[in-house]
Parts: sequence; C-alpha cells; structure tokens
Amino acid sequence: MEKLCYTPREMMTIMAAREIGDGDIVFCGTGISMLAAVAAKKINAPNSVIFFETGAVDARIAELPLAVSDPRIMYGAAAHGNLLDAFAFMQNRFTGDRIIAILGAAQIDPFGNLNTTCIGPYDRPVIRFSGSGGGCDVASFVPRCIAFMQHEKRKFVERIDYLTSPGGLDGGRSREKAGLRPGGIGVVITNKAVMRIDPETRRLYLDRYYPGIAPREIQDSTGFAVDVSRSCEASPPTATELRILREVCDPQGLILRNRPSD
Amino acid sequence: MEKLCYTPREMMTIMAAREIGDGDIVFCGTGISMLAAVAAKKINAPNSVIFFETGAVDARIAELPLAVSDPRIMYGAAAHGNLLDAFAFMQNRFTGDRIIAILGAAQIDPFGNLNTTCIGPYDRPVIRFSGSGGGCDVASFVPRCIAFMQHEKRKFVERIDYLTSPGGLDGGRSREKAGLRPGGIGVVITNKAVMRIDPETRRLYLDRYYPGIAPREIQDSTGFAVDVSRSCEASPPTATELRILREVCDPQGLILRNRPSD
Amino acid sequence: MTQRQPQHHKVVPLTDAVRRYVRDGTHLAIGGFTLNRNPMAAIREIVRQRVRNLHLYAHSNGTGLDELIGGGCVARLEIAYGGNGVATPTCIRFRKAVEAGRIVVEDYSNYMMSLRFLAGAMGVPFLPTLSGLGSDIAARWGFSKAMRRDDPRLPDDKLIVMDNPFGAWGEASRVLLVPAVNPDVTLLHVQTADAMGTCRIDGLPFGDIEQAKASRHVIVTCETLTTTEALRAHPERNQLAFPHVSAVCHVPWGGYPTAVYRRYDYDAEYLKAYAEAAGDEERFAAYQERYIFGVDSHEAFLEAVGRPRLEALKADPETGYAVNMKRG
Amino acid sequence: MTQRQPQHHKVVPLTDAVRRYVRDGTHLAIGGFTLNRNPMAAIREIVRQRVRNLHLYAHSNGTGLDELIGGGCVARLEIAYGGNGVATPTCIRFRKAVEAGRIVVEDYSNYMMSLRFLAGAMGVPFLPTLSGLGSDIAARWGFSKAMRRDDPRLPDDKLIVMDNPFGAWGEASRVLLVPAVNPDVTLLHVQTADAMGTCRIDGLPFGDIEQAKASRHVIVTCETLTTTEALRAHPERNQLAFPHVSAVCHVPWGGYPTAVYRRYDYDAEYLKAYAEAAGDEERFAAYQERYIFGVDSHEAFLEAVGRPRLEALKADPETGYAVNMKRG
Repeated sequence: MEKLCYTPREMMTIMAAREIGDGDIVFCGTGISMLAAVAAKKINAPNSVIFFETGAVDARIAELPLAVSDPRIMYGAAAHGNLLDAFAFMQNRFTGDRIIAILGAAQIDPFGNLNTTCIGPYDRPVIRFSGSGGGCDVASFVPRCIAFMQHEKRKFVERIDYLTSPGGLDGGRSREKAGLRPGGIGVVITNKAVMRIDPETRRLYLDRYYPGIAPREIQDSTGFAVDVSRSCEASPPTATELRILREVCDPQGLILRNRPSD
Repeated sequence: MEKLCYTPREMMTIMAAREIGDGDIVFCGTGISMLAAVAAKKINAPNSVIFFETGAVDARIAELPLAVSDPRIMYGAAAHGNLLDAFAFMQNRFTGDRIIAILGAAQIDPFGNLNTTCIGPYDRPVIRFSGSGGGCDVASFVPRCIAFMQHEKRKFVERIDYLTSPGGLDGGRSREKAGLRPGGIGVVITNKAVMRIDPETRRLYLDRYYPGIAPREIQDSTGFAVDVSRSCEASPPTATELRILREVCDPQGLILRNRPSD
Repeated sequence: MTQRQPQHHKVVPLTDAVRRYVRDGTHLAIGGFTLNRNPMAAIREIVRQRVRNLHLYAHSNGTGLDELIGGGCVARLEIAYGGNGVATPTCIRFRKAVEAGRIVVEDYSNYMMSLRFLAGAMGVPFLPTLSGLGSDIAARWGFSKAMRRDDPRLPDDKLIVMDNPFGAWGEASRVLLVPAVNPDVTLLHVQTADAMGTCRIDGLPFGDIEQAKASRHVIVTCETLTTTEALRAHPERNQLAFPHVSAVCHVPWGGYPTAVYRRYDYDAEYLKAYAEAAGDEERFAAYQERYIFGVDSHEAFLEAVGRPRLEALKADPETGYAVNMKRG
Repeated sequence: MTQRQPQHHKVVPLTDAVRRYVRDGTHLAIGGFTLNRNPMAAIREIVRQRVRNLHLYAHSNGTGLDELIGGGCVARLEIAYGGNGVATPTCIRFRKAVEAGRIVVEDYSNYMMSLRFLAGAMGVPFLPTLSGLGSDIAARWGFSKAMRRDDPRLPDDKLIVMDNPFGAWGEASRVLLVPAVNPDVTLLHVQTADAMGTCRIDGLPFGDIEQAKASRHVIVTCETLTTTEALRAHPERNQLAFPHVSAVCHVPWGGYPTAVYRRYDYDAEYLKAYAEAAGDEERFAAYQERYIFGVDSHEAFLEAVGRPRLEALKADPETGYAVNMKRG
C-alpha cells in the first residue's frame, strides 16, 4: 500500500468527519468546521444535514462560505429561519438530541470548557476575542460537541481566563447540577491528536495520536496532565477520503490551503 | 331636518365607530365588531388600521369575514403574522398603546370584567360558551377596550360566573395590583346605551342613552346599580353615517340584517 | 439534494400515518384556526379508526376540534376557544360534551396556548406573559392538583403567577408563567410539501409552526406534493424544515370543509348542515355515517360531498378565496 | 390602500432620518449579521454626523458594529459576537476599543441577545433559556450593579438564574432569565419596502424582525422602494408591517460592503482593506476620510467605491450571490 501525504489540517478535517453519523444534524461554523461537515456528507454520512446558527437548514453549499451569514449558506436551503429558530432547534430536545456540533476556541480546560472571549481581566482584557456568538448556546444545548483546537500549551490550560461555553464545568456532576442538559464538548480534535472526555472523571484523555506523533509530545503541548494510557495511533486518511476532501469538498483550497488559523 | 330610521344594530355600530380615532390600530373580531371597525375607517378614521388576533394587519376587506380565520382577512394585508405576532403586538407597549379593541361577551359585571366561558360551575357548566379565545389577552394588554353587549339583566350581573377577560377586577386599584397594564374595558356599547368606566370608582356609569330610551329603562335592564346622573341622550347616526354604513360597509346586509346575535 | 437518500423519504398513505402515530391516549395537537386549514382528512381518519382517549391541545381549532369531540375520540382538552366565529359561535359537540361532563376541559387564552406551544418548540419549561393576571383562567383549574401529580404528562401547576424578578423592568410588577406543551403528534394541513417533509404554507400560519416544532412527531397532509428542488428555490417561503416532520401524506382537499388560502374556500353550506346535525344525537349519527364511517377513505368522502360542490369553492387567484360565494 | 393618507407616508432622506432619531446617548440596535445585510449606509451617516455615546445592542453585527466603534460613536456595548467569521475572526476596531478600555462592554450569547430582543418585542420583562448556566457569561457583568442602579435604562441585573418553578417540567431543574431590550432605534437594511414602511426581506432575516419590534423607532433603508399594492400581493413574504416603522429611506447599495441576498455579494476586497486599515490608527483615519468624512452622501460614497466594482458584486439570479467571485 502506497504511503499517502496529507497535512495536519486534512487529518483534522477527516477525523472530525468520521465523528459524524449518517442522519446526524450537524451544527457548524465556517472554515475547517464547515469543511468537516461537508466532508462527512460527501464521504461517510450522506444523510447528514448541515445547519447554521443563522437559521439556514440543509443549504446547497456550492462554494465555501466565509461566515455563517454568507449568502452561500442560503442557496437551496430547506427553510430560512431566524436566529431564534436556529437556537430553539438545538434547545428543543426532539431536534437537539439529534445534533452534533463543531466549535473552535482560544482556550480549553481539562473539562472541555471553552474560552472565546478574552485573555486577561474581563473588564480590561489583554486580548479580546470575538465573544461567544452562538458558542455558549451550542455547548449548553447539544449532547455531542466537537472542539477544533491548535495543540499548544497556552491553549490547553488548567484554568481558562473566561468560561464562555460550558463543557463539564468543574467536572463530576457539576454540569448537571448547574442545570445544563447533558452534553457539551466530548471530543477535541487538534493538529496532533484526538482527545475525549472520560465519562467518569469528565476530564480530557488522549484517545488517538496522529501517525508520527508520540503521546509524550501531546502531553508536552498540553498545559494540564493528560491520561495517555488508553491511547493508540489514529488511522490516517484513506486515499478515498483525501481525494473527496481535496477534489470535491474544497477544490479551490479555500480552507485547506489559504486559512491556516481559525 | 328629516327624521332618520335606523335599527339598534346600526346605532351600536355607529356609536362604536365614533370611539375610534384616526390613526388608531383597531383590534376586532367578526360580526358587528368588524363592521364597526370598517365603518370607522370609511367614515371618521381613514388612517385607522384593522388587525386580527390571527395575525393579518390592514387587510383589504372586500367581503365581510365570518371568522378571524376567514381567508377574507388575508387578502391584501400588509403582512401575515402568526398568533404569537398578533398578541405580542398588543402586549408590546410601543404598538399596544396605540390599539383600541372591540370585544363581546355573555356576561359583564360593574367593573367591566367579561365572561365568555360558562354559566354555572366551571367543572360542570349549565351553559358552556366558546371560551376566551384572545379575549383575555386583549383585555389584559390593550388600554382602550369597547365591549358590545345586548342590554339584558342576565347579562349585566353583579358577579359573573367566570372571569374570562379582566376589566377593573374588584374595582379601585385592583387591576394594577394584580400586575395588569392599565386598560381593559372602558366603554360598553349596548342596544340601548353607552356606558363608561368611571376613572375614580372604576364602575360602569351611564354616559349616553339612545333616543327614545329612558335612563330608567337602562337601570331596569341592568343587574346592578348604575349611576345615571351624568347621562344625556346620544346623537343618532347622521344620514351620511347611515348611508356609508349601509351602502359601503355592508351592502349585502351580512351583519346588519342576517345575524342578530353575536 | 436531488439524489437524496431514502432515509428522508416520508411519504405514506394517510391511513398508515394515523395508524402508526395516533393511538389511544396520544397527546395530540392540530393545526389551523376555526374554519381555516384544519387537517380535516386526518381528523376524519382518526374518527374512522375510532381512536379513543386523546388528550387534545387546542388554541382555536373550531371545526377540527368539534369533529374529534363528536367522534368520541377526546377525553381531555386544553383549549382557548371552541367556536367558529360568527359562523358557529360555540362548537356544538364541544359544548354538549362539556355540559354533559363527557370530557375534562381546562381553559387558557389563545396567547397562553400559543406561548405553551412556543415553549415546547423552544425547549424551555415555561414562558411569561402579562395576560390573565387576576382572571379565572389563572384561578380555576380544569385538571386537579391530584390528577396532575398522578400524571407525569401533566405539569404540576396549570400556571404560576410570579413577581417580576427584574423589579419593575419591562413595566411589569408580576408575570404569569405558562408551562410548555410537547404533544406526541401534531397534524398539519398545508398547501405544499415535499417528500422529505419541508412545508410551505400560504396565508396565515396561525400556530401551526410552533405546534409542529413542539411535537415529537408531525404528520403533514398537503394539497400539493412537489419536488424538493421546487420548494428550495425560495427557502424564505418554507416555514417548516423537514427534520421536524415524521410523515407526509398527499391529500388534495384535505382541509375541506375548512378553507385553504389560495386553493379553496370553506364550505359554508356544509358547516351549517354540520352545526344543525350536531345539535341532535340522531342527526349527528346520520351525519357521521354519511361522511365518516360510511366512507372508507378520503377519496370516498370527496365523492360523497360531490365534485361540483368542491369546484364551486375554488379560490379566485387574486383574492385567495371564492369571491361572492353564497355564505348567508 | 391605494388612496392611503399622508399620515402613513414615511419616506425621508437618510440624513434626515438619522438626524431626527439617532442622537447622543441613543440606545441603538442594528440589523444584519457579520457580513450580511448590515445597514451600512445608515451607519456611515451616523459616523459622518459624529453621533457620540451610543448604547449599542448587538448580537453578531460584525461589519456595522466595527464601523460604529471605529467612528467613535459607541460608549457602551451589549454584544454576543464581534467578528466576521473566518473573513475577520475578531473585528479589529472593536478589539482595540475593548483592550484600550474605550468602551464598556457586556457579553451575552447570540441566543441570549436574540431572546432579549424577542422579550422586548413581546412586551415581557424577560425570557428563559437553558443556555449559559454555569458560564462566565452568567457570572461576570460588564455593567456594575452601581451603574445599573443609577441608570433607569438598564435592568438591575444582567441576568438571573432561577429554579424551575414547574419542578422538573420540561426536563429543566433551573433556567437562566435574560432581561428584555427595548432600543430607542433599530436600523434595518432590507431588499424591499413601501412608503408606509412594510418590509420584505429575502434570505435569512437574522434577528432583524425582533430587533425592530422591540424598538420605539425603526429606520428602514431599502434597495427597492415599491408600491404598497405590489408588496401586498404576497403578504406572506413581508416580515415587518408598517406600524412598527418610523422612517423609510430609499438607499440602493445601502448594505454595501456587506451582502444583500439576491441583490449583491459582500465585497471581500473592501472588507480585507478595511481590516488592514483598522489595525493602524493613521491608515484607519485615511480610510474614514476617503469613505466617510470625505464624501457628503451615500451617493458620493458609491462614486468613491466605483461603479464597475459594484457591478462585479451583482448576484446571480439562481444562487443569490456572485458565483466564483474572487474572495481569497
């Protein structure tokens, strides 16, 4: 079997696509999260349905959008709802329980809580990010959430500067005690590995490391202790996956080539 | 000046139409309440806007509707909202404060509370009526409400069997104390008279009796004591009012002739 | 979209859809309003299948409501209005059933019922309003505290009056909270749907969309079954996306004798005859025999009504109703 | 309708509408979302009129939000998201203003802001959600308790967490209540409006309708000013009826450089140049001089951009956007 070349970005996209089941309703943003959703639909989950917080359901994504308000997410949709409709769709348990969501963040902690708001004091931050958007809502409502992260120590931290989007809060049953529905971040897909939330401890552990990356390297890139004892090597993208991703999903390389950070 | 002939029904319609100011937003049901709204628009309030609890705003009413879901209230509307939109329009103080509403009822008490639910015990009524519909909501939200009533002792009662739509509740400041916005029924238009709520006592008093009807007759047809000391005779419909009402508003006599009770 | 997989294909015969989803004890909601766009074919099928003990949630579903009650299908009813405007100020089988104590009824206002469906659709336990404070709707319950405690499908309280936790914010000292409704099934009749279940309603949507989104299952009957492609050329005009829908049934005239905007008007003559029959047990039984039990399908029902009579109701293309139709 | 009285005629020049309704200290909301249908002409006019101390309510109004902050118009901001997706992950003038402490900001989620507008539109003091429980959005306030107490335009609490008064009904033990927002003015840019103010939006309406209904005044700018008759042939497609609207301004390309579905696409080149200029004080001043202060009207702005550039953005009739437009 010939050895395939692929980028970490391609690996991340395929790892996320594999999380999506056929018939799942997929919530995503733009960039790599949308590319993963499109890849799932073209590769392993043809009946999956993509929707956006702006209210478009199952649009015909002929060109990759640059924002969730891009007119490219409006064309050919089943319906054009509004923001309220989109979030109610997730909060409602009949539809919400069928959703899998993909989010990104600036910081994540061991319990899968996300920060997309700021670094430093809230009232006078050193760095201000965009803020929650729909992130807090999605992480509150959706049973299965995937986070995309760059694997760096300053991003995987023991304590995030601002808890924008709730994961397991302080671990244990603290999420349920706060009144949140079960769910939040269950999987973190990085440029080096796939981490998952342990159902008991509610902490992230290393599930899969990418070919060529040692579990030790994962620990070194993570700002908190990670259980690596259960990990094994991830299956790399197949030739078919890569072909569809490159030729069908992003033929212009809008996400795969041009936009290394989001 | 020649003496005009008119029916009590025509008198009621015109008395209600005169309550409507130009630019008012008019909430009405079907039957005589809609006819009054249409008459106001054609006679004295050309800028008034009619809307219905079903969500149609400013429809082109070319034929009189038999229900607020009649397709005749959909044609030529500014927008087709839903039930939630229609009630929010009344609860919202920017729009709600511009609304005048016309309601009907089976019973009314001295404080202008309405019963459209039942006669007898609630759990096993002697007579069951249609229920609130939007009546309770309208009476709760709208600052100026008109009630159409047949003037009979069994309908004007000291204590109504079921308080469906709140007026002044127990009088005094009890409406405000309950948490309701100011408003509710302020005017009652019957086949004999126009009664109004006194701003101090919050009780109905006789404002105008129709030509040919003595104040004593009003008291005799009312199941509670009515202050008639401030009353005077109502101005009958003018020739112009009658002509427009008969020829323009209800040329087929759908309401003026065929439907004596609603 | 064009090579959509079978998983999203939901077209089934109406009899099958009703048999599968509407059972003894089902908590049911129906779309439409008084004499407009009631899912009448689906309702007649429920009556024909002699479903019993339905728990019905209604705002103002006059015609459909009365047929279901008349069919003996309803045990419990949460309702805002049982009537048809001036056409039939109070639904007659509804009135008789309440007066005879044959159904347990609990009253709300139209806005309260709308909010309860919206709460269900949103996935929140309740929504607030300033309506009904001080009224008997707030004070008197149709379902007792004991009955509520014993039934996990009912909230423990009919509604709750609460001081405004934000002080005087919003010019409200107090609010009334109404609990969410989540029906097992909602029946909708719409002008247009596709095989996946996306729906387009022309004219007023009433409470249909919130009712549908609040429900575990939605059965849609439609005048026109069209292609997914055609519906998606204008997504702005589709109010309900397919993930909410369980079954789609192609049932032309499925709203008859209520009106379907831009398609056909209500049949005033039928409604009047219905109201007259409803007042008398024998005549009502004859009515049911003629139009429900004596016909084995919606198509047979339409034959019993007669095609020329249906043709006369066809909507004028400009106004959306049958202009100058006899209604007196 | 055709002989509608002057009372309902609301067409005014944009400069007049802004001068009349948008003042120092106004509580303002703007329609659109990130790089779509922001009311950009109205926003540039506000910047040009050097309005100060605005209290801005935003869900995710990226491009418009950043221009208003960049123009020094905003003192306080309640917001869910300040960015443009992958086009500009964080709005740069927004980021700089927050980091420099030039504006006071309070964070919400998109759903919370949407619910707050909905509460304002409904006329209720608050709405409940299960979002944000346990988060810092609930725990950390941008506006202090003292600041809230001193300002009758602010609710006393940012939000309130409450036990579910209906027990476990709705599968919720607890809810988060968000207070209503009622802006003084909402600015919307829509595809079509009539002189009375009825609006038709093609494509996603975002939060526009709730924002408008929550507001005391609404200024609408539109691509096309059409007749009342034309709009009313299809009332289903009109999302906002005229009673909510105070002023209508006919402003073709009024959403540029954001996209207006079925009309034109966003101008990726302009947005990129904006983002680059926004990072540097001198370059940003030059940008503002060129496109805002140095032009005295929207028409002059369009000339500064150049007609051929606008033409290239025109939407393809099928997809509603500019197919294969250069966006890298």
